[in-house]
Amino acid sequence: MIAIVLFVSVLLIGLAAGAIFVRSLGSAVILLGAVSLLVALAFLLLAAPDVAITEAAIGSALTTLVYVLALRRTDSVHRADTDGELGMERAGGTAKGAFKGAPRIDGVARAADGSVLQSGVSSAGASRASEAKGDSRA
Amino acid sequence: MVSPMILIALPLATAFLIVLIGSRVAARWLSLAAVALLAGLAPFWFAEVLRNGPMAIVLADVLPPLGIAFGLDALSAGFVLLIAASGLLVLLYSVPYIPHAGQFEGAKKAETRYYALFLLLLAGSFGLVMTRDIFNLFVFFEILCISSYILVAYSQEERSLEAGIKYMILGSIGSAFMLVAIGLSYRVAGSLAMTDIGQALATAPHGYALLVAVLFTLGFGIEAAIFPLNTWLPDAHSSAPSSISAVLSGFVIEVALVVLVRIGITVFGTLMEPAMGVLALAGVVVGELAALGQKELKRTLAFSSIGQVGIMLFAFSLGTQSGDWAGLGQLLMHTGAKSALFLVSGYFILRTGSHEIEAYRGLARRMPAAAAFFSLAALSLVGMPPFFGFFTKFRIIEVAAAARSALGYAGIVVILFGTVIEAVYLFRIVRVLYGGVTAAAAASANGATIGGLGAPGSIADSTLLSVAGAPSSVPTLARADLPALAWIAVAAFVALVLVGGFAFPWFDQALQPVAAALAAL
Amino acid sequence: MRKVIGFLLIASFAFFIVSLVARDLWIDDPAQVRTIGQAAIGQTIPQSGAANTVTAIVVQFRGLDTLGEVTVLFLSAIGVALLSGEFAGRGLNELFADDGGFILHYGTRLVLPLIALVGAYIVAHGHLSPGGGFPGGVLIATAVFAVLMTNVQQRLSTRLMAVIEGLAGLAFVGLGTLGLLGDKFSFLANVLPKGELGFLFSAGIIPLIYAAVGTKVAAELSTLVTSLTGSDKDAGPASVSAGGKGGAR
Amino acid sequence: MISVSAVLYTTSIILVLLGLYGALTRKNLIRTVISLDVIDLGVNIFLITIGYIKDGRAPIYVIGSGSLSVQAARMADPLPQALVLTAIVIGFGVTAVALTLIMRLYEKRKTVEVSETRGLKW
Repeated sequence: MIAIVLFVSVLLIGLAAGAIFVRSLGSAVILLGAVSLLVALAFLLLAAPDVAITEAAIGSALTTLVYVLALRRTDSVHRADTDGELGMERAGGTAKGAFKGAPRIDGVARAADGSVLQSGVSSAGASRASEAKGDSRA
Repeated sequence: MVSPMILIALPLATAFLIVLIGSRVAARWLSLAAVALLAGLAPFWFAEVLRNGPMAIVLADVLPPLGIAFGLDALSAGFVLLIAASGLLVLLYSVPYIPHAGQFEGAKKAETRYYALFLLLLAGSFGLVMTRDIFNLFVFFEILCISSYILVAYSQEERSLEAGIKYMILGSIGSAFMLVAIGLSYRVAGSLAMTDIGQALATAPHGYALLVAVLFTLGFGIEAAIFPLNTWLPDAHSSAPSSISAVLSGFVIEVALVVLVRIGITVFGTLMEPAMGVLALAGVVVGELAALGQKELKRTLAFSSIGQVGIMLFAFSLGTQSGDWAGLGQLLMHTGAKSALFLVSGYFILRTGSHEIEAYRGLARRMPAAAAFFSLAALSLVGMPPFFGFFTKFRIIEVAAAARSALGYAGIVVILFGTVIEAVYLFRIVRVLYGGVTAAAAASANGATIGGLGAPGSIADSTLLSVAGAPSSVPTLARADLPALAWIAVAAFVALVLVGGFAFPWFDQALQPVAAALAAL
Repeated sequence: MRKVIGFLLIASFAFFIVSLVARDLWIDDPAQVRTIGQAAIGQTIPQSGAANTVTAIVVQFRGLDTLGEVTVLFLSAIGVALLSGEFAGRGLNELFADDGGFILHYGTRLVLPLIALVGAYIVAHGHLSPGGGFPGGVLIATAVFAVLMTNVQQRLSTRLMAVIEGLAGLAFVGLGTLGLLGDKFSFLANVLPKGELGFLFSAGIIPLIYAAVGTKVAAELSTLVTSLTGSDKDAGPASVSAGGKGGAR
Repeated sequence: MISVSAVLYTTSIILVLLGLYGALTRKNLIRTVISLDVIDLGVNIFLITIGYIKDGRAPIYVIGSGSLSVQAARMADPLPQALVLTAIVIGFGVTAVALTLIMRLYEKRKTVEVSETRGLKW
């Protein structure tokens, strides 16, 4: 029992640090969802099933959905801002994304920074090590 | 006797009903009716509590500590009266004001939501004052905070959105600290009732109690605008719709401050008096000096609120019951005066379309009533003799002198210094209001008819264009002075300030049991 | 520069916490404090007739907290709807070019009733098994999200959701005042008969309140996501309605 | 032997401090909201760990498997669990409104960075 708790705790802290410091916001949100699921597991280990179900339902499913909408609306799925220290400096190149980068109706933001978003969200299986491929923004 | 629980149930039910019906007119009159009913009942509860002592309310037919400890004592009943009355007056003011407050898409539907949010803010304040249970306090605190975050961002201009986000980030850090404090106190007391926690913390190791006190003060201090934690306040109060600025400065900060002081004294045993006193005085100095340098009217008033909160906290941190008594007097005066100032400034902004003080030059001629109310409230806030403010500030100086401590004397110097600065920037605004259009402005206004009352529009437009370069997109309205409902609301607040001055002994007597209840839970 | 200040602040705060509570939290086991939680375990069956003590505490013993909590969700739903007026009508097709194609679209339609059913089950069995109004309500709302996310043309009427939400809220407050009117004269009292422990229709008022909470949470979250995605049928000029409910693409 | 509570107390306090550092030093607003969520998760673990007793069981009576009082003795404390249930929902409410504000601010200002010019300055 103590071994599982230790393992979950270390993983929890690692992923949480990742969620805050990783370079691309898209990965940060996915990591936050993972952290939230791990916390739900921790609640199960602490004999709190009610809270585990609620945390899983609200914490990981719903919060991640709202974050994805927020990222989409602020064009920052691949925003590599100065805050994120972790993660490799991404080379250019486009992954075959599922969503074609249709110019947004208010298109102005897109034209301003000159790069049309070709790449879609990194494929779900991409482990943390291999960063999402995307245009490196100005 | 109607159970005080309708103070929570009625606003909630009305808010749900308003969103259900969804029509603006229904929202307006339903919320007015609900708050009027509560404001009507509040004096009876206050009288009954004064007559036969605190009224404990059993919730869910389960006695505390298993159930939630809830009840009305002199302090709660006093504040319920204050909140219900201010809420009703600001609602009256909102009816004509809110349609002009937000120029955004879907503003019509938004108005029904404004009234629902306002009712929930009132329910949060009522609950905050009445609860005796720490976690219940946290829940009502969250209701109050979230409704004020949204209401600050109601007009959806860029400055109010940014103010809302900053207020929210600080607020949610604060509420996380409070949760940790609640966890720690439950761990040592085994119960959530404040009385049990007070006893348990008294026997707990000193470090433990200090940590719980510091965490709780950090969490609550942000909302109560204690000095280092209130960086959010100037932006939030100046970019919120004026009716909301009046509510925030009027009673929301005060309720948070009093609940923090009460918990500090009764639950944690130490309000860390010396530290709080120093913070309070620092708040007065910084608040007043910053207000001096402001160009915009509502930002000046927001900074003056920081100064006033500093004065109140200083009075509470003297640790004596007469100190609390003086602090409550100053709080009541501030509610009346500051609400009136913010409500009137709402219409100054609407009439001239600009937040800059300079744009209101010579506005008194077009808005005589509004300018008169502004001057009366400003006089009382500064503390001129015939007004309520003079007696309350004088009482605080008296108590500070009686304390005979270094803090007390330092306090007197700082308060007098603060009063001088308040006088400077408030009278500067009054002078602008009543001042004629100066030669320079008239020249640049190329041919605006000076003092031509016949064409009110021309003065506003010319000064608007040449002097202020209106940053906000609020249109200027033809009709000159305050509409009827707004006039009544502001007049009532100013009346509190005037009557407070003349009938000060009566107010003093009424506040005495409320101050006594502050120290006893 | 910000990072250094931030780090120093956090380090001093951490030292402050550890120095004060280190011995208490980590080293010695807490003296067996008779907590109210243990008392609640004993009181659950006699006082509320529910098998799940957490539900008994959340709904009955500390019912006001839950009322406050539902109000917080109501507040955030209103706040989001109010603030996202600008997105109205622009819908998801502006954000996502296509929604994952045929299989996902019709797959969701198949799974949809199951999600809602599981959600309803969790709400109904709140007083017997883990979970209750909140997780169940969220699950039911997830069914609505699935519809929205897999069909970007889909428009849902927030007017209908607002009505459901209002009715559920009034039901909750009504059930609460039921206690006020009865002989017990206390808000949110459990006035209905407790029934047989472990049966569906037991624990008096608790299943009713949790049903109201579940419906309200489901309606609120659906309103929240519908207004966020801007696929609100009733609002916005340019709302592209894709030929009625669930019309083929 | 390290107890489960000690490990989880440490984790929760590290999570809170991580989140606090993230919230105070990040310029990107969405990253700040993510940090606030991390703080909330940390605090929730802290609250539940308070109610945990060694080898405690879920505080739900199972009908027909042993006497109720025996089950009651081994149950973890249900009160902190009720509190965390409320805290999670409140945390989500705040996050949803914060993200909506950020979206609207992006509509107006095309940037998600905290503007240094008017940041937390007076």
